[in-house]
Amino acid sequence: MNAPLLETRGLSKAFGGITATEGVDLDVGEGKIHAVIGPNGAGKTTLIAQLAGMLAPDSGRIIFAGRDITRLPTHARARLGIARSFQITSIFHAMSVLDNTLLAVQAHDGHSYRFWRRARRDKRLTGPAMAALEQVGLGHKAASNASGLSHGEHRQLEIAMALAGASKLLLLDEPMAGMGAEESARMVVLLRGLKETKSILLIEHDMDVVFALADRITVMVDGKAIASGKPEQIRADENVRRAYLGMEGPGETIGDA
Amino acid sequence: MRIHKMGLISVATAAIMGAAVLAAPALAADKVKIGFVTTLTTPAAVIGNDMKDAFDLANEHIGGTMAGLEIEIIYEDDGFKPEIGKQKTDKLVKQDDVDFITGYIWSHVLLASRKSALDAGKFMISANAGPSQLAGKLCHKNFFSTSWQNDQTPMALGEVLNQRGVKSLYIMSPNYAAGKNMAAGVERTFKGEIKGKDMTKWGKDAQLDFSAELAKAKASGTEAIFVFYPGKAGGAFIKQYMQAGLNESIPLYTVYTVDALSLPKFQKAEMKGVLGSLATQFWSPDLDTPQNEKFVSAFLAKYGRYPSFYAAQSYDTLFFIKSAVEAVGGDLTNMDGMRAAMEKADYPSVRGPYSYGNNHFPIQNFYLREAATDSEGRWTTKIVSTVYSNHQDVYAKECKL
Amino acid sequence: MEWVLFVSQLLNGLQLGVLLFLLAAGLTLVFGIMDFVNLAHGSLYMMGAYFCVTLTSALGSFPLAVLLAVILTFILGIAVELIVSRHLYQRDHLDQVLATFGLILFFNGAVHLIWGPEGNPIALPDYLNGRISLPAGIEIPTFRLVIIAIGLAVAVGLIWLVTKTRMGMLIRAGASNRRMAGALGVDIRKLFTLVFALGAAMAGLAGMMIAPITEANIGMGDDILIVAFVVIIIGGIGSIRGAFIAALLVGMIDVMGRSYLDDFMKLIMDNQSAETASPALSAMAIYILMAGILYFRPRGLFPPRHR
Amino acid sequence: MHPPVRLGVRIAVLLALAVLPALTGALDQPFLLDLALRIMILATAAVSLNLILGYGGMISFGHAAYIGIGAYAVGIPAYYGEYSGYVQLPLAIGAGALFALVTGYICLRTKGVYFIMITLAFAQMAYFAFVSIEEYGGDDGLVIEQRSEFTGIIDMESTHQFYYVVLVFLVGALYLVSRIVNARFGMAVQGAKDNDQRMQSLGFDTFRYRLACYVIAGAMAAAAGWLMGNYNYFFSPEMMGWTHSGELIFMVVLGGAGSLFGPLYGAIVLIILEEQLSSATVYWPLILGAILIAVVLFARGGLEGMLAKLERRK
Repeated sequence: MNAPLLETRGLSKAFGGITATEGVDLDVGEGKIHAVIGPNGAGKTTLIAQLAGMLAPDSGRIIFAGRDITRLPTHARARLGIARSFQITSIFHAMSVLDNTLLAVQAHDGHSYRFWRRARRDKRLTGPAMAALEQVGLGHKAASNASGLSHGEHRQLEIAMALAGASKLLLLDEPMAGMGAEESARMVVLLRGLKETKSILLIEHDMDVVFALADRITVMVDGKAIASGKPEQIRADENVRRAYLGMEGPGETIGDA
Repeated sequence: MRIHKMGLISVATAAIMGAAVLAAPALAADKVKIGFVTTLTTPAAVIGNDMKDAFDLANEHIGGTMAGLEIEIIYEDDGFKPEIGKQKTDKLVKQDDVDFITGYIWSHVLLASRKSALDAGKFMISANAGPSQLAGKLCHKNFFSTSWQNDQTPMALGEVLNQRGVKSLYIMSPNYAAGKNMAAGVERTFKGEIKGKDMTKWGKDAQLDFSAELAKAKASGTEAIFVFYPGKAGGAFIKQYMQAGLNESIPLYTVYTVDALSLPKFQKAEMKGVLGSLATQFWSPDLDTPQNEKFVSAFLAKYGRYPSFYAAQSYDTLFFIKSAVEAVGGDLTNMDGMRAAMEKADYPSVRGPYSYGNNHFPIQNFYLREAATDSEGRWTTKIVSTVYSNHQDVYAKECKL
Repeated sequence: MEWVLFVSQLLNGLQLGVLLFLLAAGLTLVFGIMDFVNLAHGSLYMMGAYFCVTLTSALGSFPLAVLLAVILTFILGIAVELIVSRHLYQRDHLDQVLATFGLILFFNGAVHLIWGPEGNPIALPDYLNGRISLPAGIEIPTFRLVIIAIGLAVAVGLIWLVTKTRMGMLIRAGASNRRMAGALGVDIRKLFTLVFALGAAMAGLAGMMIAPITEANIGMGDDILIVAFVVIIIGGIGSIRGAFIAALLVGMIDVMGRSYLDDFMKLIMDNQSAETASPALSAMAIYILMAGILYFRPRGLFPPRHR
Repeated sequence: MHPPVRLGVRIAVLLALAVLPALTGALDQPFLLDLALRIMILATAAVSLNLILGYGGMISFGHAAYIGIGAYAVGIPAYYGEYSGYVQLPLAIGAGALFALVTGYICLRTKGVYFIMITLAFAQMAYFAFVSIEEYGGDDGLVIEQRSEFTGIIDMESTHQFYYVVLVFLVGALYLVSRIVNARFGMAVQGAKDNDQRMQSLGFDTFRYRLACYVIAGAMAAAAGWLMGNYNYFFSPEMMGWTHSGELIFMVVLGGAGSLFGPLYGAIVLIILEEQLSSATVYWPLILGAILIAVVLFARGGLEGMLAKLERRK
């Protein structure tokens, strides 16, 4: 097996006295979907924030494509190929749908100190941007204002932005949150289709989705990764069953620590 | 909602139309037009109103005509800002096509407006501001002052201190050009020791709390304090000087601080300690000239208060203009004739006769005056002695006229 | 003798500090809770002073006038909140800046119309107009001590109100999370009105305290407003404690800069340059302080935990 | 199809400005030209402020400092006898850009109101610094005897030629901003205004783009200051005061922040209102204040916003 695309070793972060993540080791392989599950407050979003560079870990290392990126700022990581979607939709509300993806393309097409040519007439930007929109099924909405989209469309747009960025690793924080069953199903198909070109680190509460998509699963409880393995291993793991799966049905949450 | 918006649009449109309509063309010269730029908003409007009142009074005394021409006065507010002062000056000389432009309390407003007025070929007469530049290098054949040059009054005060045997002095003044001129003026003539000097913040957010400076002055062991705080800062300073009890131990000498604008307020606040404080000035309400008596009594009768020196200068200005217009028989195109007349200063000035230097600043007397009570119990200033006779400012030699 | 001067200056700094606190407290609460940039806060300071001018001469009693004027400013605060501010909480800061600048112009014009352009003095009763001798030959005007006492009393009262009472809990909740305060089941609109009026009354009180020293003037609030903003920025927006500490800090730095900077500058440069440089530098001091603090702590000294 | 109200107004305003010198000559109204000059110069500065404020979300409360810096770049060389426009103009732009670079580097670490206040702080520092420099007139400022020289090309002393120089700067500023905001750079800056965190996670170093934008705006405003110094024949620290910074913000917001022509409309309406009201009554702040409040409460999006609504309604 090749070296994983993303590795973390002993990643720890505390706020005041409260531990958010503690000694997390994670390996995301190339071309894989790696899901992280756990109850609310287990530290999943904090983990993503550290991977994306929005929080600095107190200790531990992050290695991406063989390079230590622990101290790199967010934008530098993004340029290396890490794209993030947000738990709460994070798009450019004042801009059109196309502009949103256009910015994602622009981010990876050299620097933006270009003051004269009109960006919206630049085929190098609009081409890939439209392609990403078509891929998620938003092509017909390209000219609409982003704030006018439905909730599900917002999530689709987020994915389109992650795609347009030509990134290697997508960090997806609950991409299905608040979606209807039909929209969810479409998203599952979409994500599965991405596997050929991207690796995905997925945080998701919907266990049906997780077990349908994930190649590997890591379970986090109270900031610690208590188990990691293939879906069937996780399903069989006694610790996990006790701590999480067994107590309540899939898709439910436990506690609010 | 819609009504409001339509209202706004019409206000905006009206404003734009108004700019065009109000800009009515100037009429032929059967009038003498005088533009008067002063400060009519902000607290400094106290000064502007005093000047305006005196100018109106002068117009009344003249009977509204000079050399058979009707007088039209247009007042404009400079808002205490040089830029606005310049804009108003532009309006007066270009749109209203005035023959004389006067007023100007503040040095920076005058400096900013100067070129607009002089380039348009108008006579510009400062009724107050006297920055050193205009007395020296920037003097101009069409610029006159009916007031004084900044340095003169404090120089006279330094002389007073020497005469009275004061050995040490503490100076406080605002940190701007006139303030620096005042401090420099007194330092130029005072022969004793300067115990300390505080230049306090001035301008938009001027410092009005002088507790720290007063504590320093007290600790310095000085014999006397000199201050220059015009306008609202003056009242604030004097009050705190009293509240700190310094009036019992360290006498106060001032320029342009204890005047007809501030004294009624001190009286209202019953701050008796200010009586007896000494200041120098080219003029005082009790100065014994026929013109001054007429001016002060009429001003008192009409407005119920003593005129300030700003008022005196403004009152003079109209008579000064009248002397020029009458000298050429109302021919306002005869600039040379009017200028020659003005250079003679041949008009009844409230300060008595004076002459003009080459830089068109007055050569005049300076007096020591004391805050005192008049026969009716009102607080005013009275002349103690003459400090300088026919004193000329020191910048005149830099003027190439 | 030297340290007598130093202690006098400390007291002067303290007096300026508590005055700034009175002004800044309301500003930081309104800002922190309603996220409302109120440039017109200084106008309320001015209105307080003018109310006090009129009432003092009408009633002949300064303390009584202050009492009534504080109530009047409180009512004025309610009126301003209901008529203008309330409609601006949901707008962005730019709209708020524009509208409240409009309020400044409006109040300045109104005062000019009603009271005229001249400064209005307030005559203090004799028992406030004297001086008090402290040990070791320190003398301080009685009224300045009164300002310090009133300012500290209000500060203590306010901190008690904010930390110990139910209303204070709501205010703190509001300052850190507006939605949560709403979720606690309070009538948030009433709370806003109350906080705004309370801030207005404190600003008005500050105006009443300064007017006997400097007179009530048109635009007096605009001048000090910027300094009050500096205070709340340094302290951290929404923090009463921060406002208090920053106000004392700014007061001390201002007074000490004016007292000692020129002597200090004379040590490192010639007298002439020191005389020119030190007034400019002491005027700049608080801005340098603010820029420096924001460089290291971009949200002030005591930012509320969550926004 | 909506009628092109906004386009029509834009063309009408620019045309009116272009023919104004001929018009004022014919009507014998030279003062209108002075008013128009002041409006256009301040509008140029407001357009530059709009670039950072309207498009970049950076509310600078210290923009007047750049006008002062530009004006001093006319005055200080002139004080030493250097009148060449080829020296003064680049000096103004360079000094403005440098001041923006240094202060922007510190200011842009903060956000929101903290940013507003720290920009104000730097402008105040510049203000007090120039007050204390007695050599250049301190608080009183200095006058210059002639405008910048472009020998053989333009005679800046001629009112009409100077007028068209100013008009060219205004139109140039508008065109420049319209290109910048639609280019990749402008997209990046607007994205950072909309959602800074998202921009960073896309891979943009938003701090640098903001800083670059801040520097461009500073340089443009200093150029406007260069015009202002020439127009006034006078410069003083007062030009840097915070009330002037406030005035620029009002022009932008009144006209409509983030719309290309908004700052120009704002400048026209604000200055004409001020001029007319202040000549009519000393209580003009009362009226202007009420108008400002009404505009904010009832006319969202400023004048451009009103025009846009008009366009949709018809």
